[in-house]
Amino acid sequence: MTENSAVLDTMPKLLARNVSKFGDSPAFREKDLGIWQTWTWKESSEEIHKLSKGLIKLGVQEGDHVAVIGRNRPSLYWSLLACQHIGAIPVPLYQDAVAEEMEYILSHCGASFAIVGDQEQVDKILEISDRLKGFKDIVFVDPKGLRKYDKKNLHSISDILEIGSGDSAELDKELKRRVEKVIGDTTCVLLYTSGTTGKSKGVVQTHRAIIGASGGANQHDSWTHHDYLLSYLPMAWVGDFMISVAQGMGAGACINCPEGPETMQVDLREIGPSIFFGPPPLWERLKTSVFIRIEDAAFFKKVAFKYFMAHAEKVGRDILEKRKVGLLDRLKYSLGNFLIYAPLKNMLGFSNVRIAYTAGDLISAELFDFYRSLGINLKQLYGQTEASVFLTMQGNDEVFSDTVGKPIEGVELKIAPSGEILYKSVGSFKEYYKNPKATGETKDKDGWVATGDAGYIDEDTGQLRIIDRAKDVGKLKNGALFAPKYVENKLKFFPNILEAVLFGDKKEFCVAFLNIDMTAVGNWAEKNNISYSSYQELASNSEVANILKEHVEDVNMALAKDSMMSGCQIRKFLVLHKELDPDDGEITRTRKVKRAFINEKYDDLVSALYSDNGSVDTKTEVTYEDGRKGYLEATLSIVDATIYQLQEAAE
Amino acid sequence: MFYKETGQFKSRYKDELAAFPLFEDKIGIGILCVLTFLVIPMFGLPGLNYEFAMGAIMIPCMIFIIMTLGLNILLGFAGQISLGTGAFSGVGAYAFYKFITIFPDINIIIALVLSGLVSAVVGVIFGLPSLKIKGFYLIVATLAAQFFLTWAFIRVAWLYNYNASGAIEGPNKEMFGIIMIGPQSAGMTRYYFVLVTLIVLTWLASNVIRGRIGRSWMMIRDMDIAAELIGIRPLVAKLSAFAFSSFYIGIAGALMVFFWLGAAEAESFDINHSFLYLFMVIIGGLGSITGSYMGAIFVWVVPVLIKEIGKSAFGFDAFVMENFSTILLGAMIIIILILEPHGLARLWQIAKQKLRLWPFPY
Amino acid sequence: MEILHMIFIAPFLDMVALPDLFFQGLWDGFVGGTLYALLALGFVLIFKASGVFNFSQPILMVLAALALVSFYEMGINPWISVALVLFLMYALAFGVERVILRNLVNQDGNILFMSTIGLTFVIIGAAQWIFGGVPRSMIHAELGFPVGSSEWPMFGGAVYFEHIDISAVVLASSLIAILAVFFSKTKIGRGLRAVADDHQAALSVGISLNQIWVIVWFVAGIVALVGGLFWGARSDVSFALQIIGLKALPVLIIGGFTSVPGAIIGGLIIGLGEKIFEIYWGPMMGGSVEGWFAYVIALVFLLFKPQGLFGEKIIERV
Amino acid sequence: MNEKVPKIIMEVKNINLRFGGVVAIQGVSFDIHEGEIRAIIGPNGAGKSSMLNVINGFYHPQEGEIWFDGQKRPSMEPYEVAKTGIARTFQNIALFKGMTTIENVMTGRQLQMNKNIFWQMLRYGPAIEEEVQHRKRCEEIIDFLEINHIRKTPVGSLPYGLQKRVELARALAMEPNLLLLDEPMAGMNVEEKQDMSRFIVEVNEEFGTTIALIEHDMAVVMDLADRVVVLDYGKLLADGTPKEVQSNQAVIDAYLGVPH
Repeated sequence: MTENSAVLDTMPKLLARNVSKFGDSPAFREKDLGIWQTWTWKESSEEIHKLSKGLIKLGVQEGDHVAVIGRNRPSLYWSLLACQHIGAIPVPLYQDAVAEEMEYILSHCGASFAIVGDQEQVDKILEISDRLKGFKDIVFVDPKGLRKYDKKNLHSISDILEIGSGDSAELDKELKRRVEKVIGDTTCVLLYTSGTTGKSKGVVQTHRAIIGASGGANQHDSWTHHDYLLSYLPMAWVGDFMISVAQGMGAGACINCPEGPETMQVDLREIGPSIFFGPPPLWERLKTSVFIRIEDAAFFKKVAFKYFMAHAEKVGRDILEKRKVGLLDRLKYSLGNFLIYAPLKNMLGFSNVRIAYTAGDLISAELFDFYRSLGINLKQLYGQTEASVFLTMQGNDEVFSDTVGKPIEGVELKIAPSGEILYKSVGSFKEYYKNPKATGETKDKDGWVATGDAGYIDEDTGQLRIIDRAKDVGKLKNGALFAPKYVENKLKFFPNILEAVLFGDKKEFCVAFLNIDMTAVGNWAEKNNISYSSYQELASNSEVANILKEHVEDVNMALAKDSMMSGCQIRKFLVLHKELDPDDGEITRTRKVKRAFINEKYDDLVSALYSDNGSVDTKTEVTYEDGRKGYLEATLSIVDATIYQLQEAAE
Repeated sequence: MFYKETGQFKSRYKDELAAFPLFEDKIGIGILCVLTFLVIPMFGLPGLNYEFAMGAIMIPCMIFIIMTLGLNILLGFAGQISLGTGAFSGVGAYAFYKFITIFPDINIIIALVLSGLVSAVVGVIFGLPSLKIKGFYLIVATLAAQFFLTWAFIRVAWLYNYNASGAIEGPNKEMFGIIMIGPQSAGMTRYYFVLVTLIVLTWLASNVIRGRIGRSWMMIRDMDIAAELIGIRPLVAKLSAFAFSSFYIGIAGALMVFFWLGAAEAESFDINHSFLYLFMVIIGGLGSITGSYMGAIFVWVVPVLIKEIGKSAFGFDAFVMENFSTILLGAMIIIILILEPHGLARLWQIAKQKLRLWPFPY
Repeated sequence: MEILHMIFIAPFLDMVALPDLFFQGLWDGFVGGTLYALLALGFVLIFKASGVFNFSQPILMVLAALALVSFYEMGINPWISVALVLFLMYALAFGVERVILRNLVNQDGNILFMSTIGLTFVIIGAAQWIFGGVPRSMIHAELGFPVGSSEWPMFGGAVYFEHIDISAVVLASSLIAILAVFFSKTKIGRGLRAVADDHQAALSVGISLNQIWVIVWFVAGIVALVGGLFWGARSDVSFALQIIGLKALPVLIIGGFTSVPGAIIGGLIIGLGEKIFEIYWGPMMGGSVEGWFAYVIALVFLLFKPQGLFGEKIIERV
Repeated sequence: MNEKVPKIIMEVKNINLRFGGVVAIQGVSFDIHEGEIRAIIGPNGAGKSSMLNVINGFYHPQEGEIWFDGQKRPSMEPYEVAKTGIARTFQNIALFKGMTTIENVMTGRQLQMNKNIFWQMLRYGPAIEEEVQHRKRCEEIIDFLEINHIRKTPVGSLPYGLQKRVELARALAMEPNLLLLDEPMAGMNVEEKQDMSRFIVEVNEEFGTTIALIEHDMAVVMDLADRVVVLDYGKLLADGTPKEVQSNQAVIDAYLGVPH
C-alpha cells in the first residue's frame, strides 16, 4: 500500500511495473476465432504503446475526452490505458445505450474522439456526430460492415496501431513526454453514474484515487498475478473499470474477455476464473437456472440434490468458514461435494473461484447462503462510483449476508444523524464534471462524501449494514420503517419473480408490483400444459397469481419475524402486464428500479392498489426493440395477501 | 461428475485439435495403458484362467479391434458397405505367409506393413465398382470379392506353398533376437507385439480420420453430391477409404493367423467371418473409434464367456451354447439397430455426456 | 498363344465336338436358373414392398427345407409337414413384421439390410439348435414327386433328365407365373405396388402397410419352401444351401432390383452361364468356379450397366 | 458506377438442356460480371435450378457453351468445376449431417489442403500446421457470419435458418470466384431473410465475391441484385437491372401477374 501510493501512483507506472515483474505472464485473453488469444504483459504493453503513439498522431491532445464504447475486449481496455498514457481522459460508455443517451454524455464531456467496438456503435455516433461540438474522429476495432463507409473521420484500430508501430523518434519522444507528465493527480477516468435519479453525472477520478482504492482492495483479499478474472460486465460500469483495469493492473492479474454476451456462460466455464465479480441479479439468474435445470433431472438426481443441498445449508457455511463441524457431517459434506456441489460448481464455472464478490445492490440472505453453502467464497462489498467503489469489504472469516463488511484501509465512515452513510477515502472523487453544484451537495469542505444510502454499524459484527437508498427509505403512516429494496430483494429470491417494486411511503400499508420470470414461470407452464404466447398472457394467468401469492405470503411471514421490518408486509399486489425495461426508462441498464419514474408512470395502478377495486384497466406506452413505440392495454387483477402478526423471535 | 472442465481452456488450435482435449480423458487413457501393459500381463483377467485370458480373450480381442477399425473406416466413416472383410483379411494373411517364406530374413514389421499394402491393393481393385454404385449394389460387389478370394485361397496352391494340408502355418521367426511367431514363440511376446501394433494403428487411424482425408470420407458418406460439388473426387475419396480400410484388415488378418491361431485354412476367412466383423462394427457403433473397441470386445468376449459359463455352470454342451450365442448375436444386432443405431459408442457417449453435465440433465 | 487358345478356342471346339454334353450343361443350367429366378423373385417382392434388401431370404430357404425334413422325420405325414412349414413361415413373417419392420420403419436402407443379417443369425442359431446341423435328404419322393431320370438320345450321345428337375422347372415356372399375375392383377398385388411408390397412397386405398409386409414376407416364405424343396433334392438339406440362395443377389444385379422379368432373365443368365463356364472353363482354373462366377458376372454388370437390365435409371437431383 | 467496362467472369451461351423428352432449358444466354450480385429469378419450374446445375457441372447440356474467366470451359465434372473456384449452396440444405458446424466449414477448405497421407497419419508437422492454418480461416468466416455460438454443435440439430448460414459459411470457406446460391432464403421467416440478405451483401462487399443467386420471390431480389435474369419455362424472358426487369411487360405478364 505504502509502496503503491508512493511510487506507483499512475496507470502507466503500474503497467511498466507489470512488464518488468510479470512480463511473460498472461495479461489479457480474449475468446476470439474459437480459441483464447493471449497477450502477456510485455505484448500488451507494446500494443498499448503503439496505440498511444497512433492516437497522438491522430491528434488526441492532453486533456481530451475520448469515449470508449463496446463489449469487453482487450483492444478497448488497451484503448483506455493508451488514453491514460497520453494524458487524455477515457470516458467508457454503455454499449447498449441508445444514440440520445450517448449524445448527452458525449456533449456533456465534450468528447473529441471515440474508440468503438463495431459497426453498431459507429452508426450511433455518426447519427449524433453532427450535433456534437468539437467531435473529431472515430476509431473502430471490428471493420465488419464498414467497408463502404466514408473513411474521412473513421479509422480502423489496426491502422492506428500500424501508425504507432512505425519508427518515429518524434512520436516516441512525445509519448515519453506525455507519460512523464501524468501524475497521481491527473484525471484517470471520467465515469458516468448510471443515474437512478435524473440525468447521469460524470465522476472525475484521479490516478491516485483509483490506485489507492483498488490497492487497498487488492491487499484486503491478497490478489496476485496468478489470479485471473472474466471481464464481462459493461466497461462503462465503475465496477468493471475497478476490477478489470485498476485491480487487474495493480495485481498483475489476467483479464479474460468472453467472445460475446451470449457465450459468457460457456466462456466463464472454460476460463474458470479465480476471482469472480457478479451483481446480485446475475447470482439470482444463475440460481434460478440451477433450479430449473434440476427440476428436469431424473428422479434420483433430484432427490440427491435436495438431500445434499439441505445438508449444505446445515453445515456448508461452517465448513467454508472453518468452524467446528462433526466428523459425520463432514463426511456427508464430502460425499455431497463429490456428487453435487463440485459438479454444480463445475457446471457453473466456479470450480476455481477463490473469491467471489457481489455488490451494487442488496442481496437476499437466502441467495447469499446458497452460494456460500456450496463452498463458493462469496462476499459482499459496499461502495459507489464516487468512492472508486471500495468502501467496505468482508474478511474471509467474517462474512454475513445482511452486512457489507468493514471499511478497508484508507476509508473512514460515519453515520449522519439522518441515518445516511458518509465517508472519507483515498478513492474519493475529485468532482462531478462540469457540475459544481452537485459536487458541493455531495462532498463537504472536509472531504466527507454523502453516499445517499441509509445504514448503520451493526453492533454484533462491527460491519456496516445498509438499509436502503436514503431517499427511498421512508415511513408508513403508522410510523413503521419503510425500506422497499429490502423487501423487494426477498421477493426476487423466488425464481418466479424477476422484479418487484414496493410502495408504501406515507401510506397505510405496503403494496407491490411484480414481474414474473419468463424462464421459470414459462417452464412451469410448459409442465402444466398451460399455453401462452406472450409475457402478458402468462402474467395474467390466475394460477400464476396464486403461486405468486404464496411467495408474497412467505415473505410476509419472514418480515413478521423482524421487528424493524414487519411493517413492510405486503397487503396487495398485482402482476405487471409488461416487463420493466431500460428502454422504457423504468430500470437502469444495471437493472436498478427507477422508483420515482415508475410511481409516476403507473400512477393509475398504484392508486388502484390502494382502492377497493378487484381489478384495474390500464394502457401503457412501450418501446419495441427497434425503437418504435406502441401501446399495451390490459386489465390487471389485484391480489390480496395475508398479513402476519409480529412474532418475537423464538431463539 | 469425474469431469471437471472448468478452467480447461485452449489458447492454441493445436490443443483444440488434440485427440483427447479433456484432461480427464487423458487420465483414463493412462489408466488403460497401465492395465494393458502391466496389470493384465501380470495377473490376467479376474476370474479366468491366465492362459485362457491371454490367448482366448486379450490377443484375439486386440486383433479384432484392428479388424473392426479397418471395416469401420470403410463402413462407418466412408459409408461404403462391404461383406468382403473376411477375404481381405485372408489376403493379408496369405501375403504375410508368402513374404516370410520367400524372404526368410525379412523383418516382421516390414512384412506386416507389406501384407497390409497387398491387401490394400486388392481392396482398391474390388472397391472400383463403388465409384458407380452404392448400398446394396456394393454388397454384391464385395460378395464377389469374398467368394472369389476364398476360392483362390483353396485353389491357388502357390499361396500355401503347395502344403498337403492346404493350410498356412507360421514358422518360428525372430526379430531382434526374440522369437516372435511360430510354435516356439512366447504368448507374452505376441501379446505385447499385438498390443503395440494396436496402439500405433489406432493412433494413426484417429489422426487420419480427423484430418483432410478423414473429412473427405465423411463428406462422401454424409452427402456425396455436396462433397463432389465442393471438389472432392469420389474416385480418390472412396478408393482411399477402401485402401486404408483393407490395409488395416490385411494387417489384422496376418496378426490373426500368425500371432494368435498359429495356422489357418481358407475357412478362417469365409463369409461368416465377414459377418462377424460387420457385427462388431454395428454393435460397437458406426463411425467411432471407441465403438470399434467396444464392438470387437463385446462380440468376441460375450459369446466366449457365455460358452464358458454355460459349460462350467450349467453343463450345457458346446453345440447348444454355440447356437445360443449365434442367436444372441443376431438378436443383439436387431436390438441395437432398433434401440440405438449408433451402437455402444453412442451409449458410451451419452454416459460421458451425462457425467460431463452432472448434475444437470442438459 | 497357347493360353489364348485354351481360353478362346478350345472350349468352343469342345462344345461342338460333344453337343450332347453341351446340351446337358444347358439343361442343368436352365433348372438352376429357374430356381435362382424364383428366389430372386422373393427378394424383389420384399424390396418392392418395404425397401428392405432381405439378406435372410437364403436362410429362409434353408429353414423351410430343414423344417420340412425334420417334421417328416418326427413321423408326421409329409403333406401335413408341408402345411406345418407354411404355418411356420407365416408365423415368422408375422414376427418379423412385429419385431423388426414396425420398429425400423422409415430407417435408412442400410440399417434395414443389417437387421436382416441379424435375423439371419437368429434363424441359423435357432434352426441348428432345433433341427440339428447334420445334412439330410429331401423328402420329395415321399411327397409324390417323381424320382429317377430319363435318358434322351441326342446328337449321337444322350442327355439325362432328372425327373425331379423337370418337376422343379414346372413348379417354379408356374409359381413365378402365378406370382406375376397375382401382383399385377389382384387388389393385394396392386396394393403392394402402391406401397412401393408411395406409402401414403397405399394407406389411402385402404391397405394397411403392416398387412402388406406380413403378406410379402409370407410369400417370400412360400418361395423359400419351393426353392428349398428342389435345391434340397438336388443336393442335401444343409446350411450350405444358404450359399446357393445367396446367388439370387447377383441375379438381382443383372435383372434390376425392382423388376419381375429382370429376376427371371437374370436367373437364367446366371444359371446357364455358371454351368457352362464350370464345364468348359472351370477345369483350367482348378474347378469349383460356380462359387464366384455369378458374382463376377454381376460385377461386370455393375461396372457397365449399374441399374441392371430392367432397373429404372435414377436421375439424381440436387 | 459504370465508369469502366465490367469484366465478365462467366458467360453462358445458348444453353439447351433436356431430360429425355423434357426440355428444361431452351437457348438461354447471359453473363455474370465480376463482383456483382446477379439474380436468376422465375416461377417454380422455370429452370433456375437446372441452370445452376449446368454451371457447376452437375448437368451437362446437350448444346451450348460456358465461358469462365475468359475461356471456353470444356465439359467438366462437378469436382473439377469446384476446382475452378465455383462454390454453391443448395435449396434443400446439403450439409454433412454427421459433422459439427466447424467441421462442415472445414470441408470447404479441402481443395486448398494437400498434405499427403503419411503426414496425415502422423498428424504432425506440415499436416497439423495446415490444419491449424485452415482452421483459423474457417474461424474467421464463422465469426463473419456470426455463428460462433454454434461452432461445435452438430448441424443436424440446428434450426433451419442457421443451417443455411452454415452452408453459406462452407461455401465461403472455398474462397470462391463465383458463389452460386440456390434459393438462399427459401423457407425463412422475415427476420431470417433480412439477416441472410445482409450477409449476402456483406460477403459481396467484404470479399468482393461475385454472387449468382436463384430466388423465386421477386421482392427479395430487387434490393439485393445488381442485375437480374428472368427465366420462364426454360426460356430467357428478360435480362437487366431490377428496375428494367420490373417494368418489362413480358415479365409482368408471365410472372408478376401471377399472384403467389
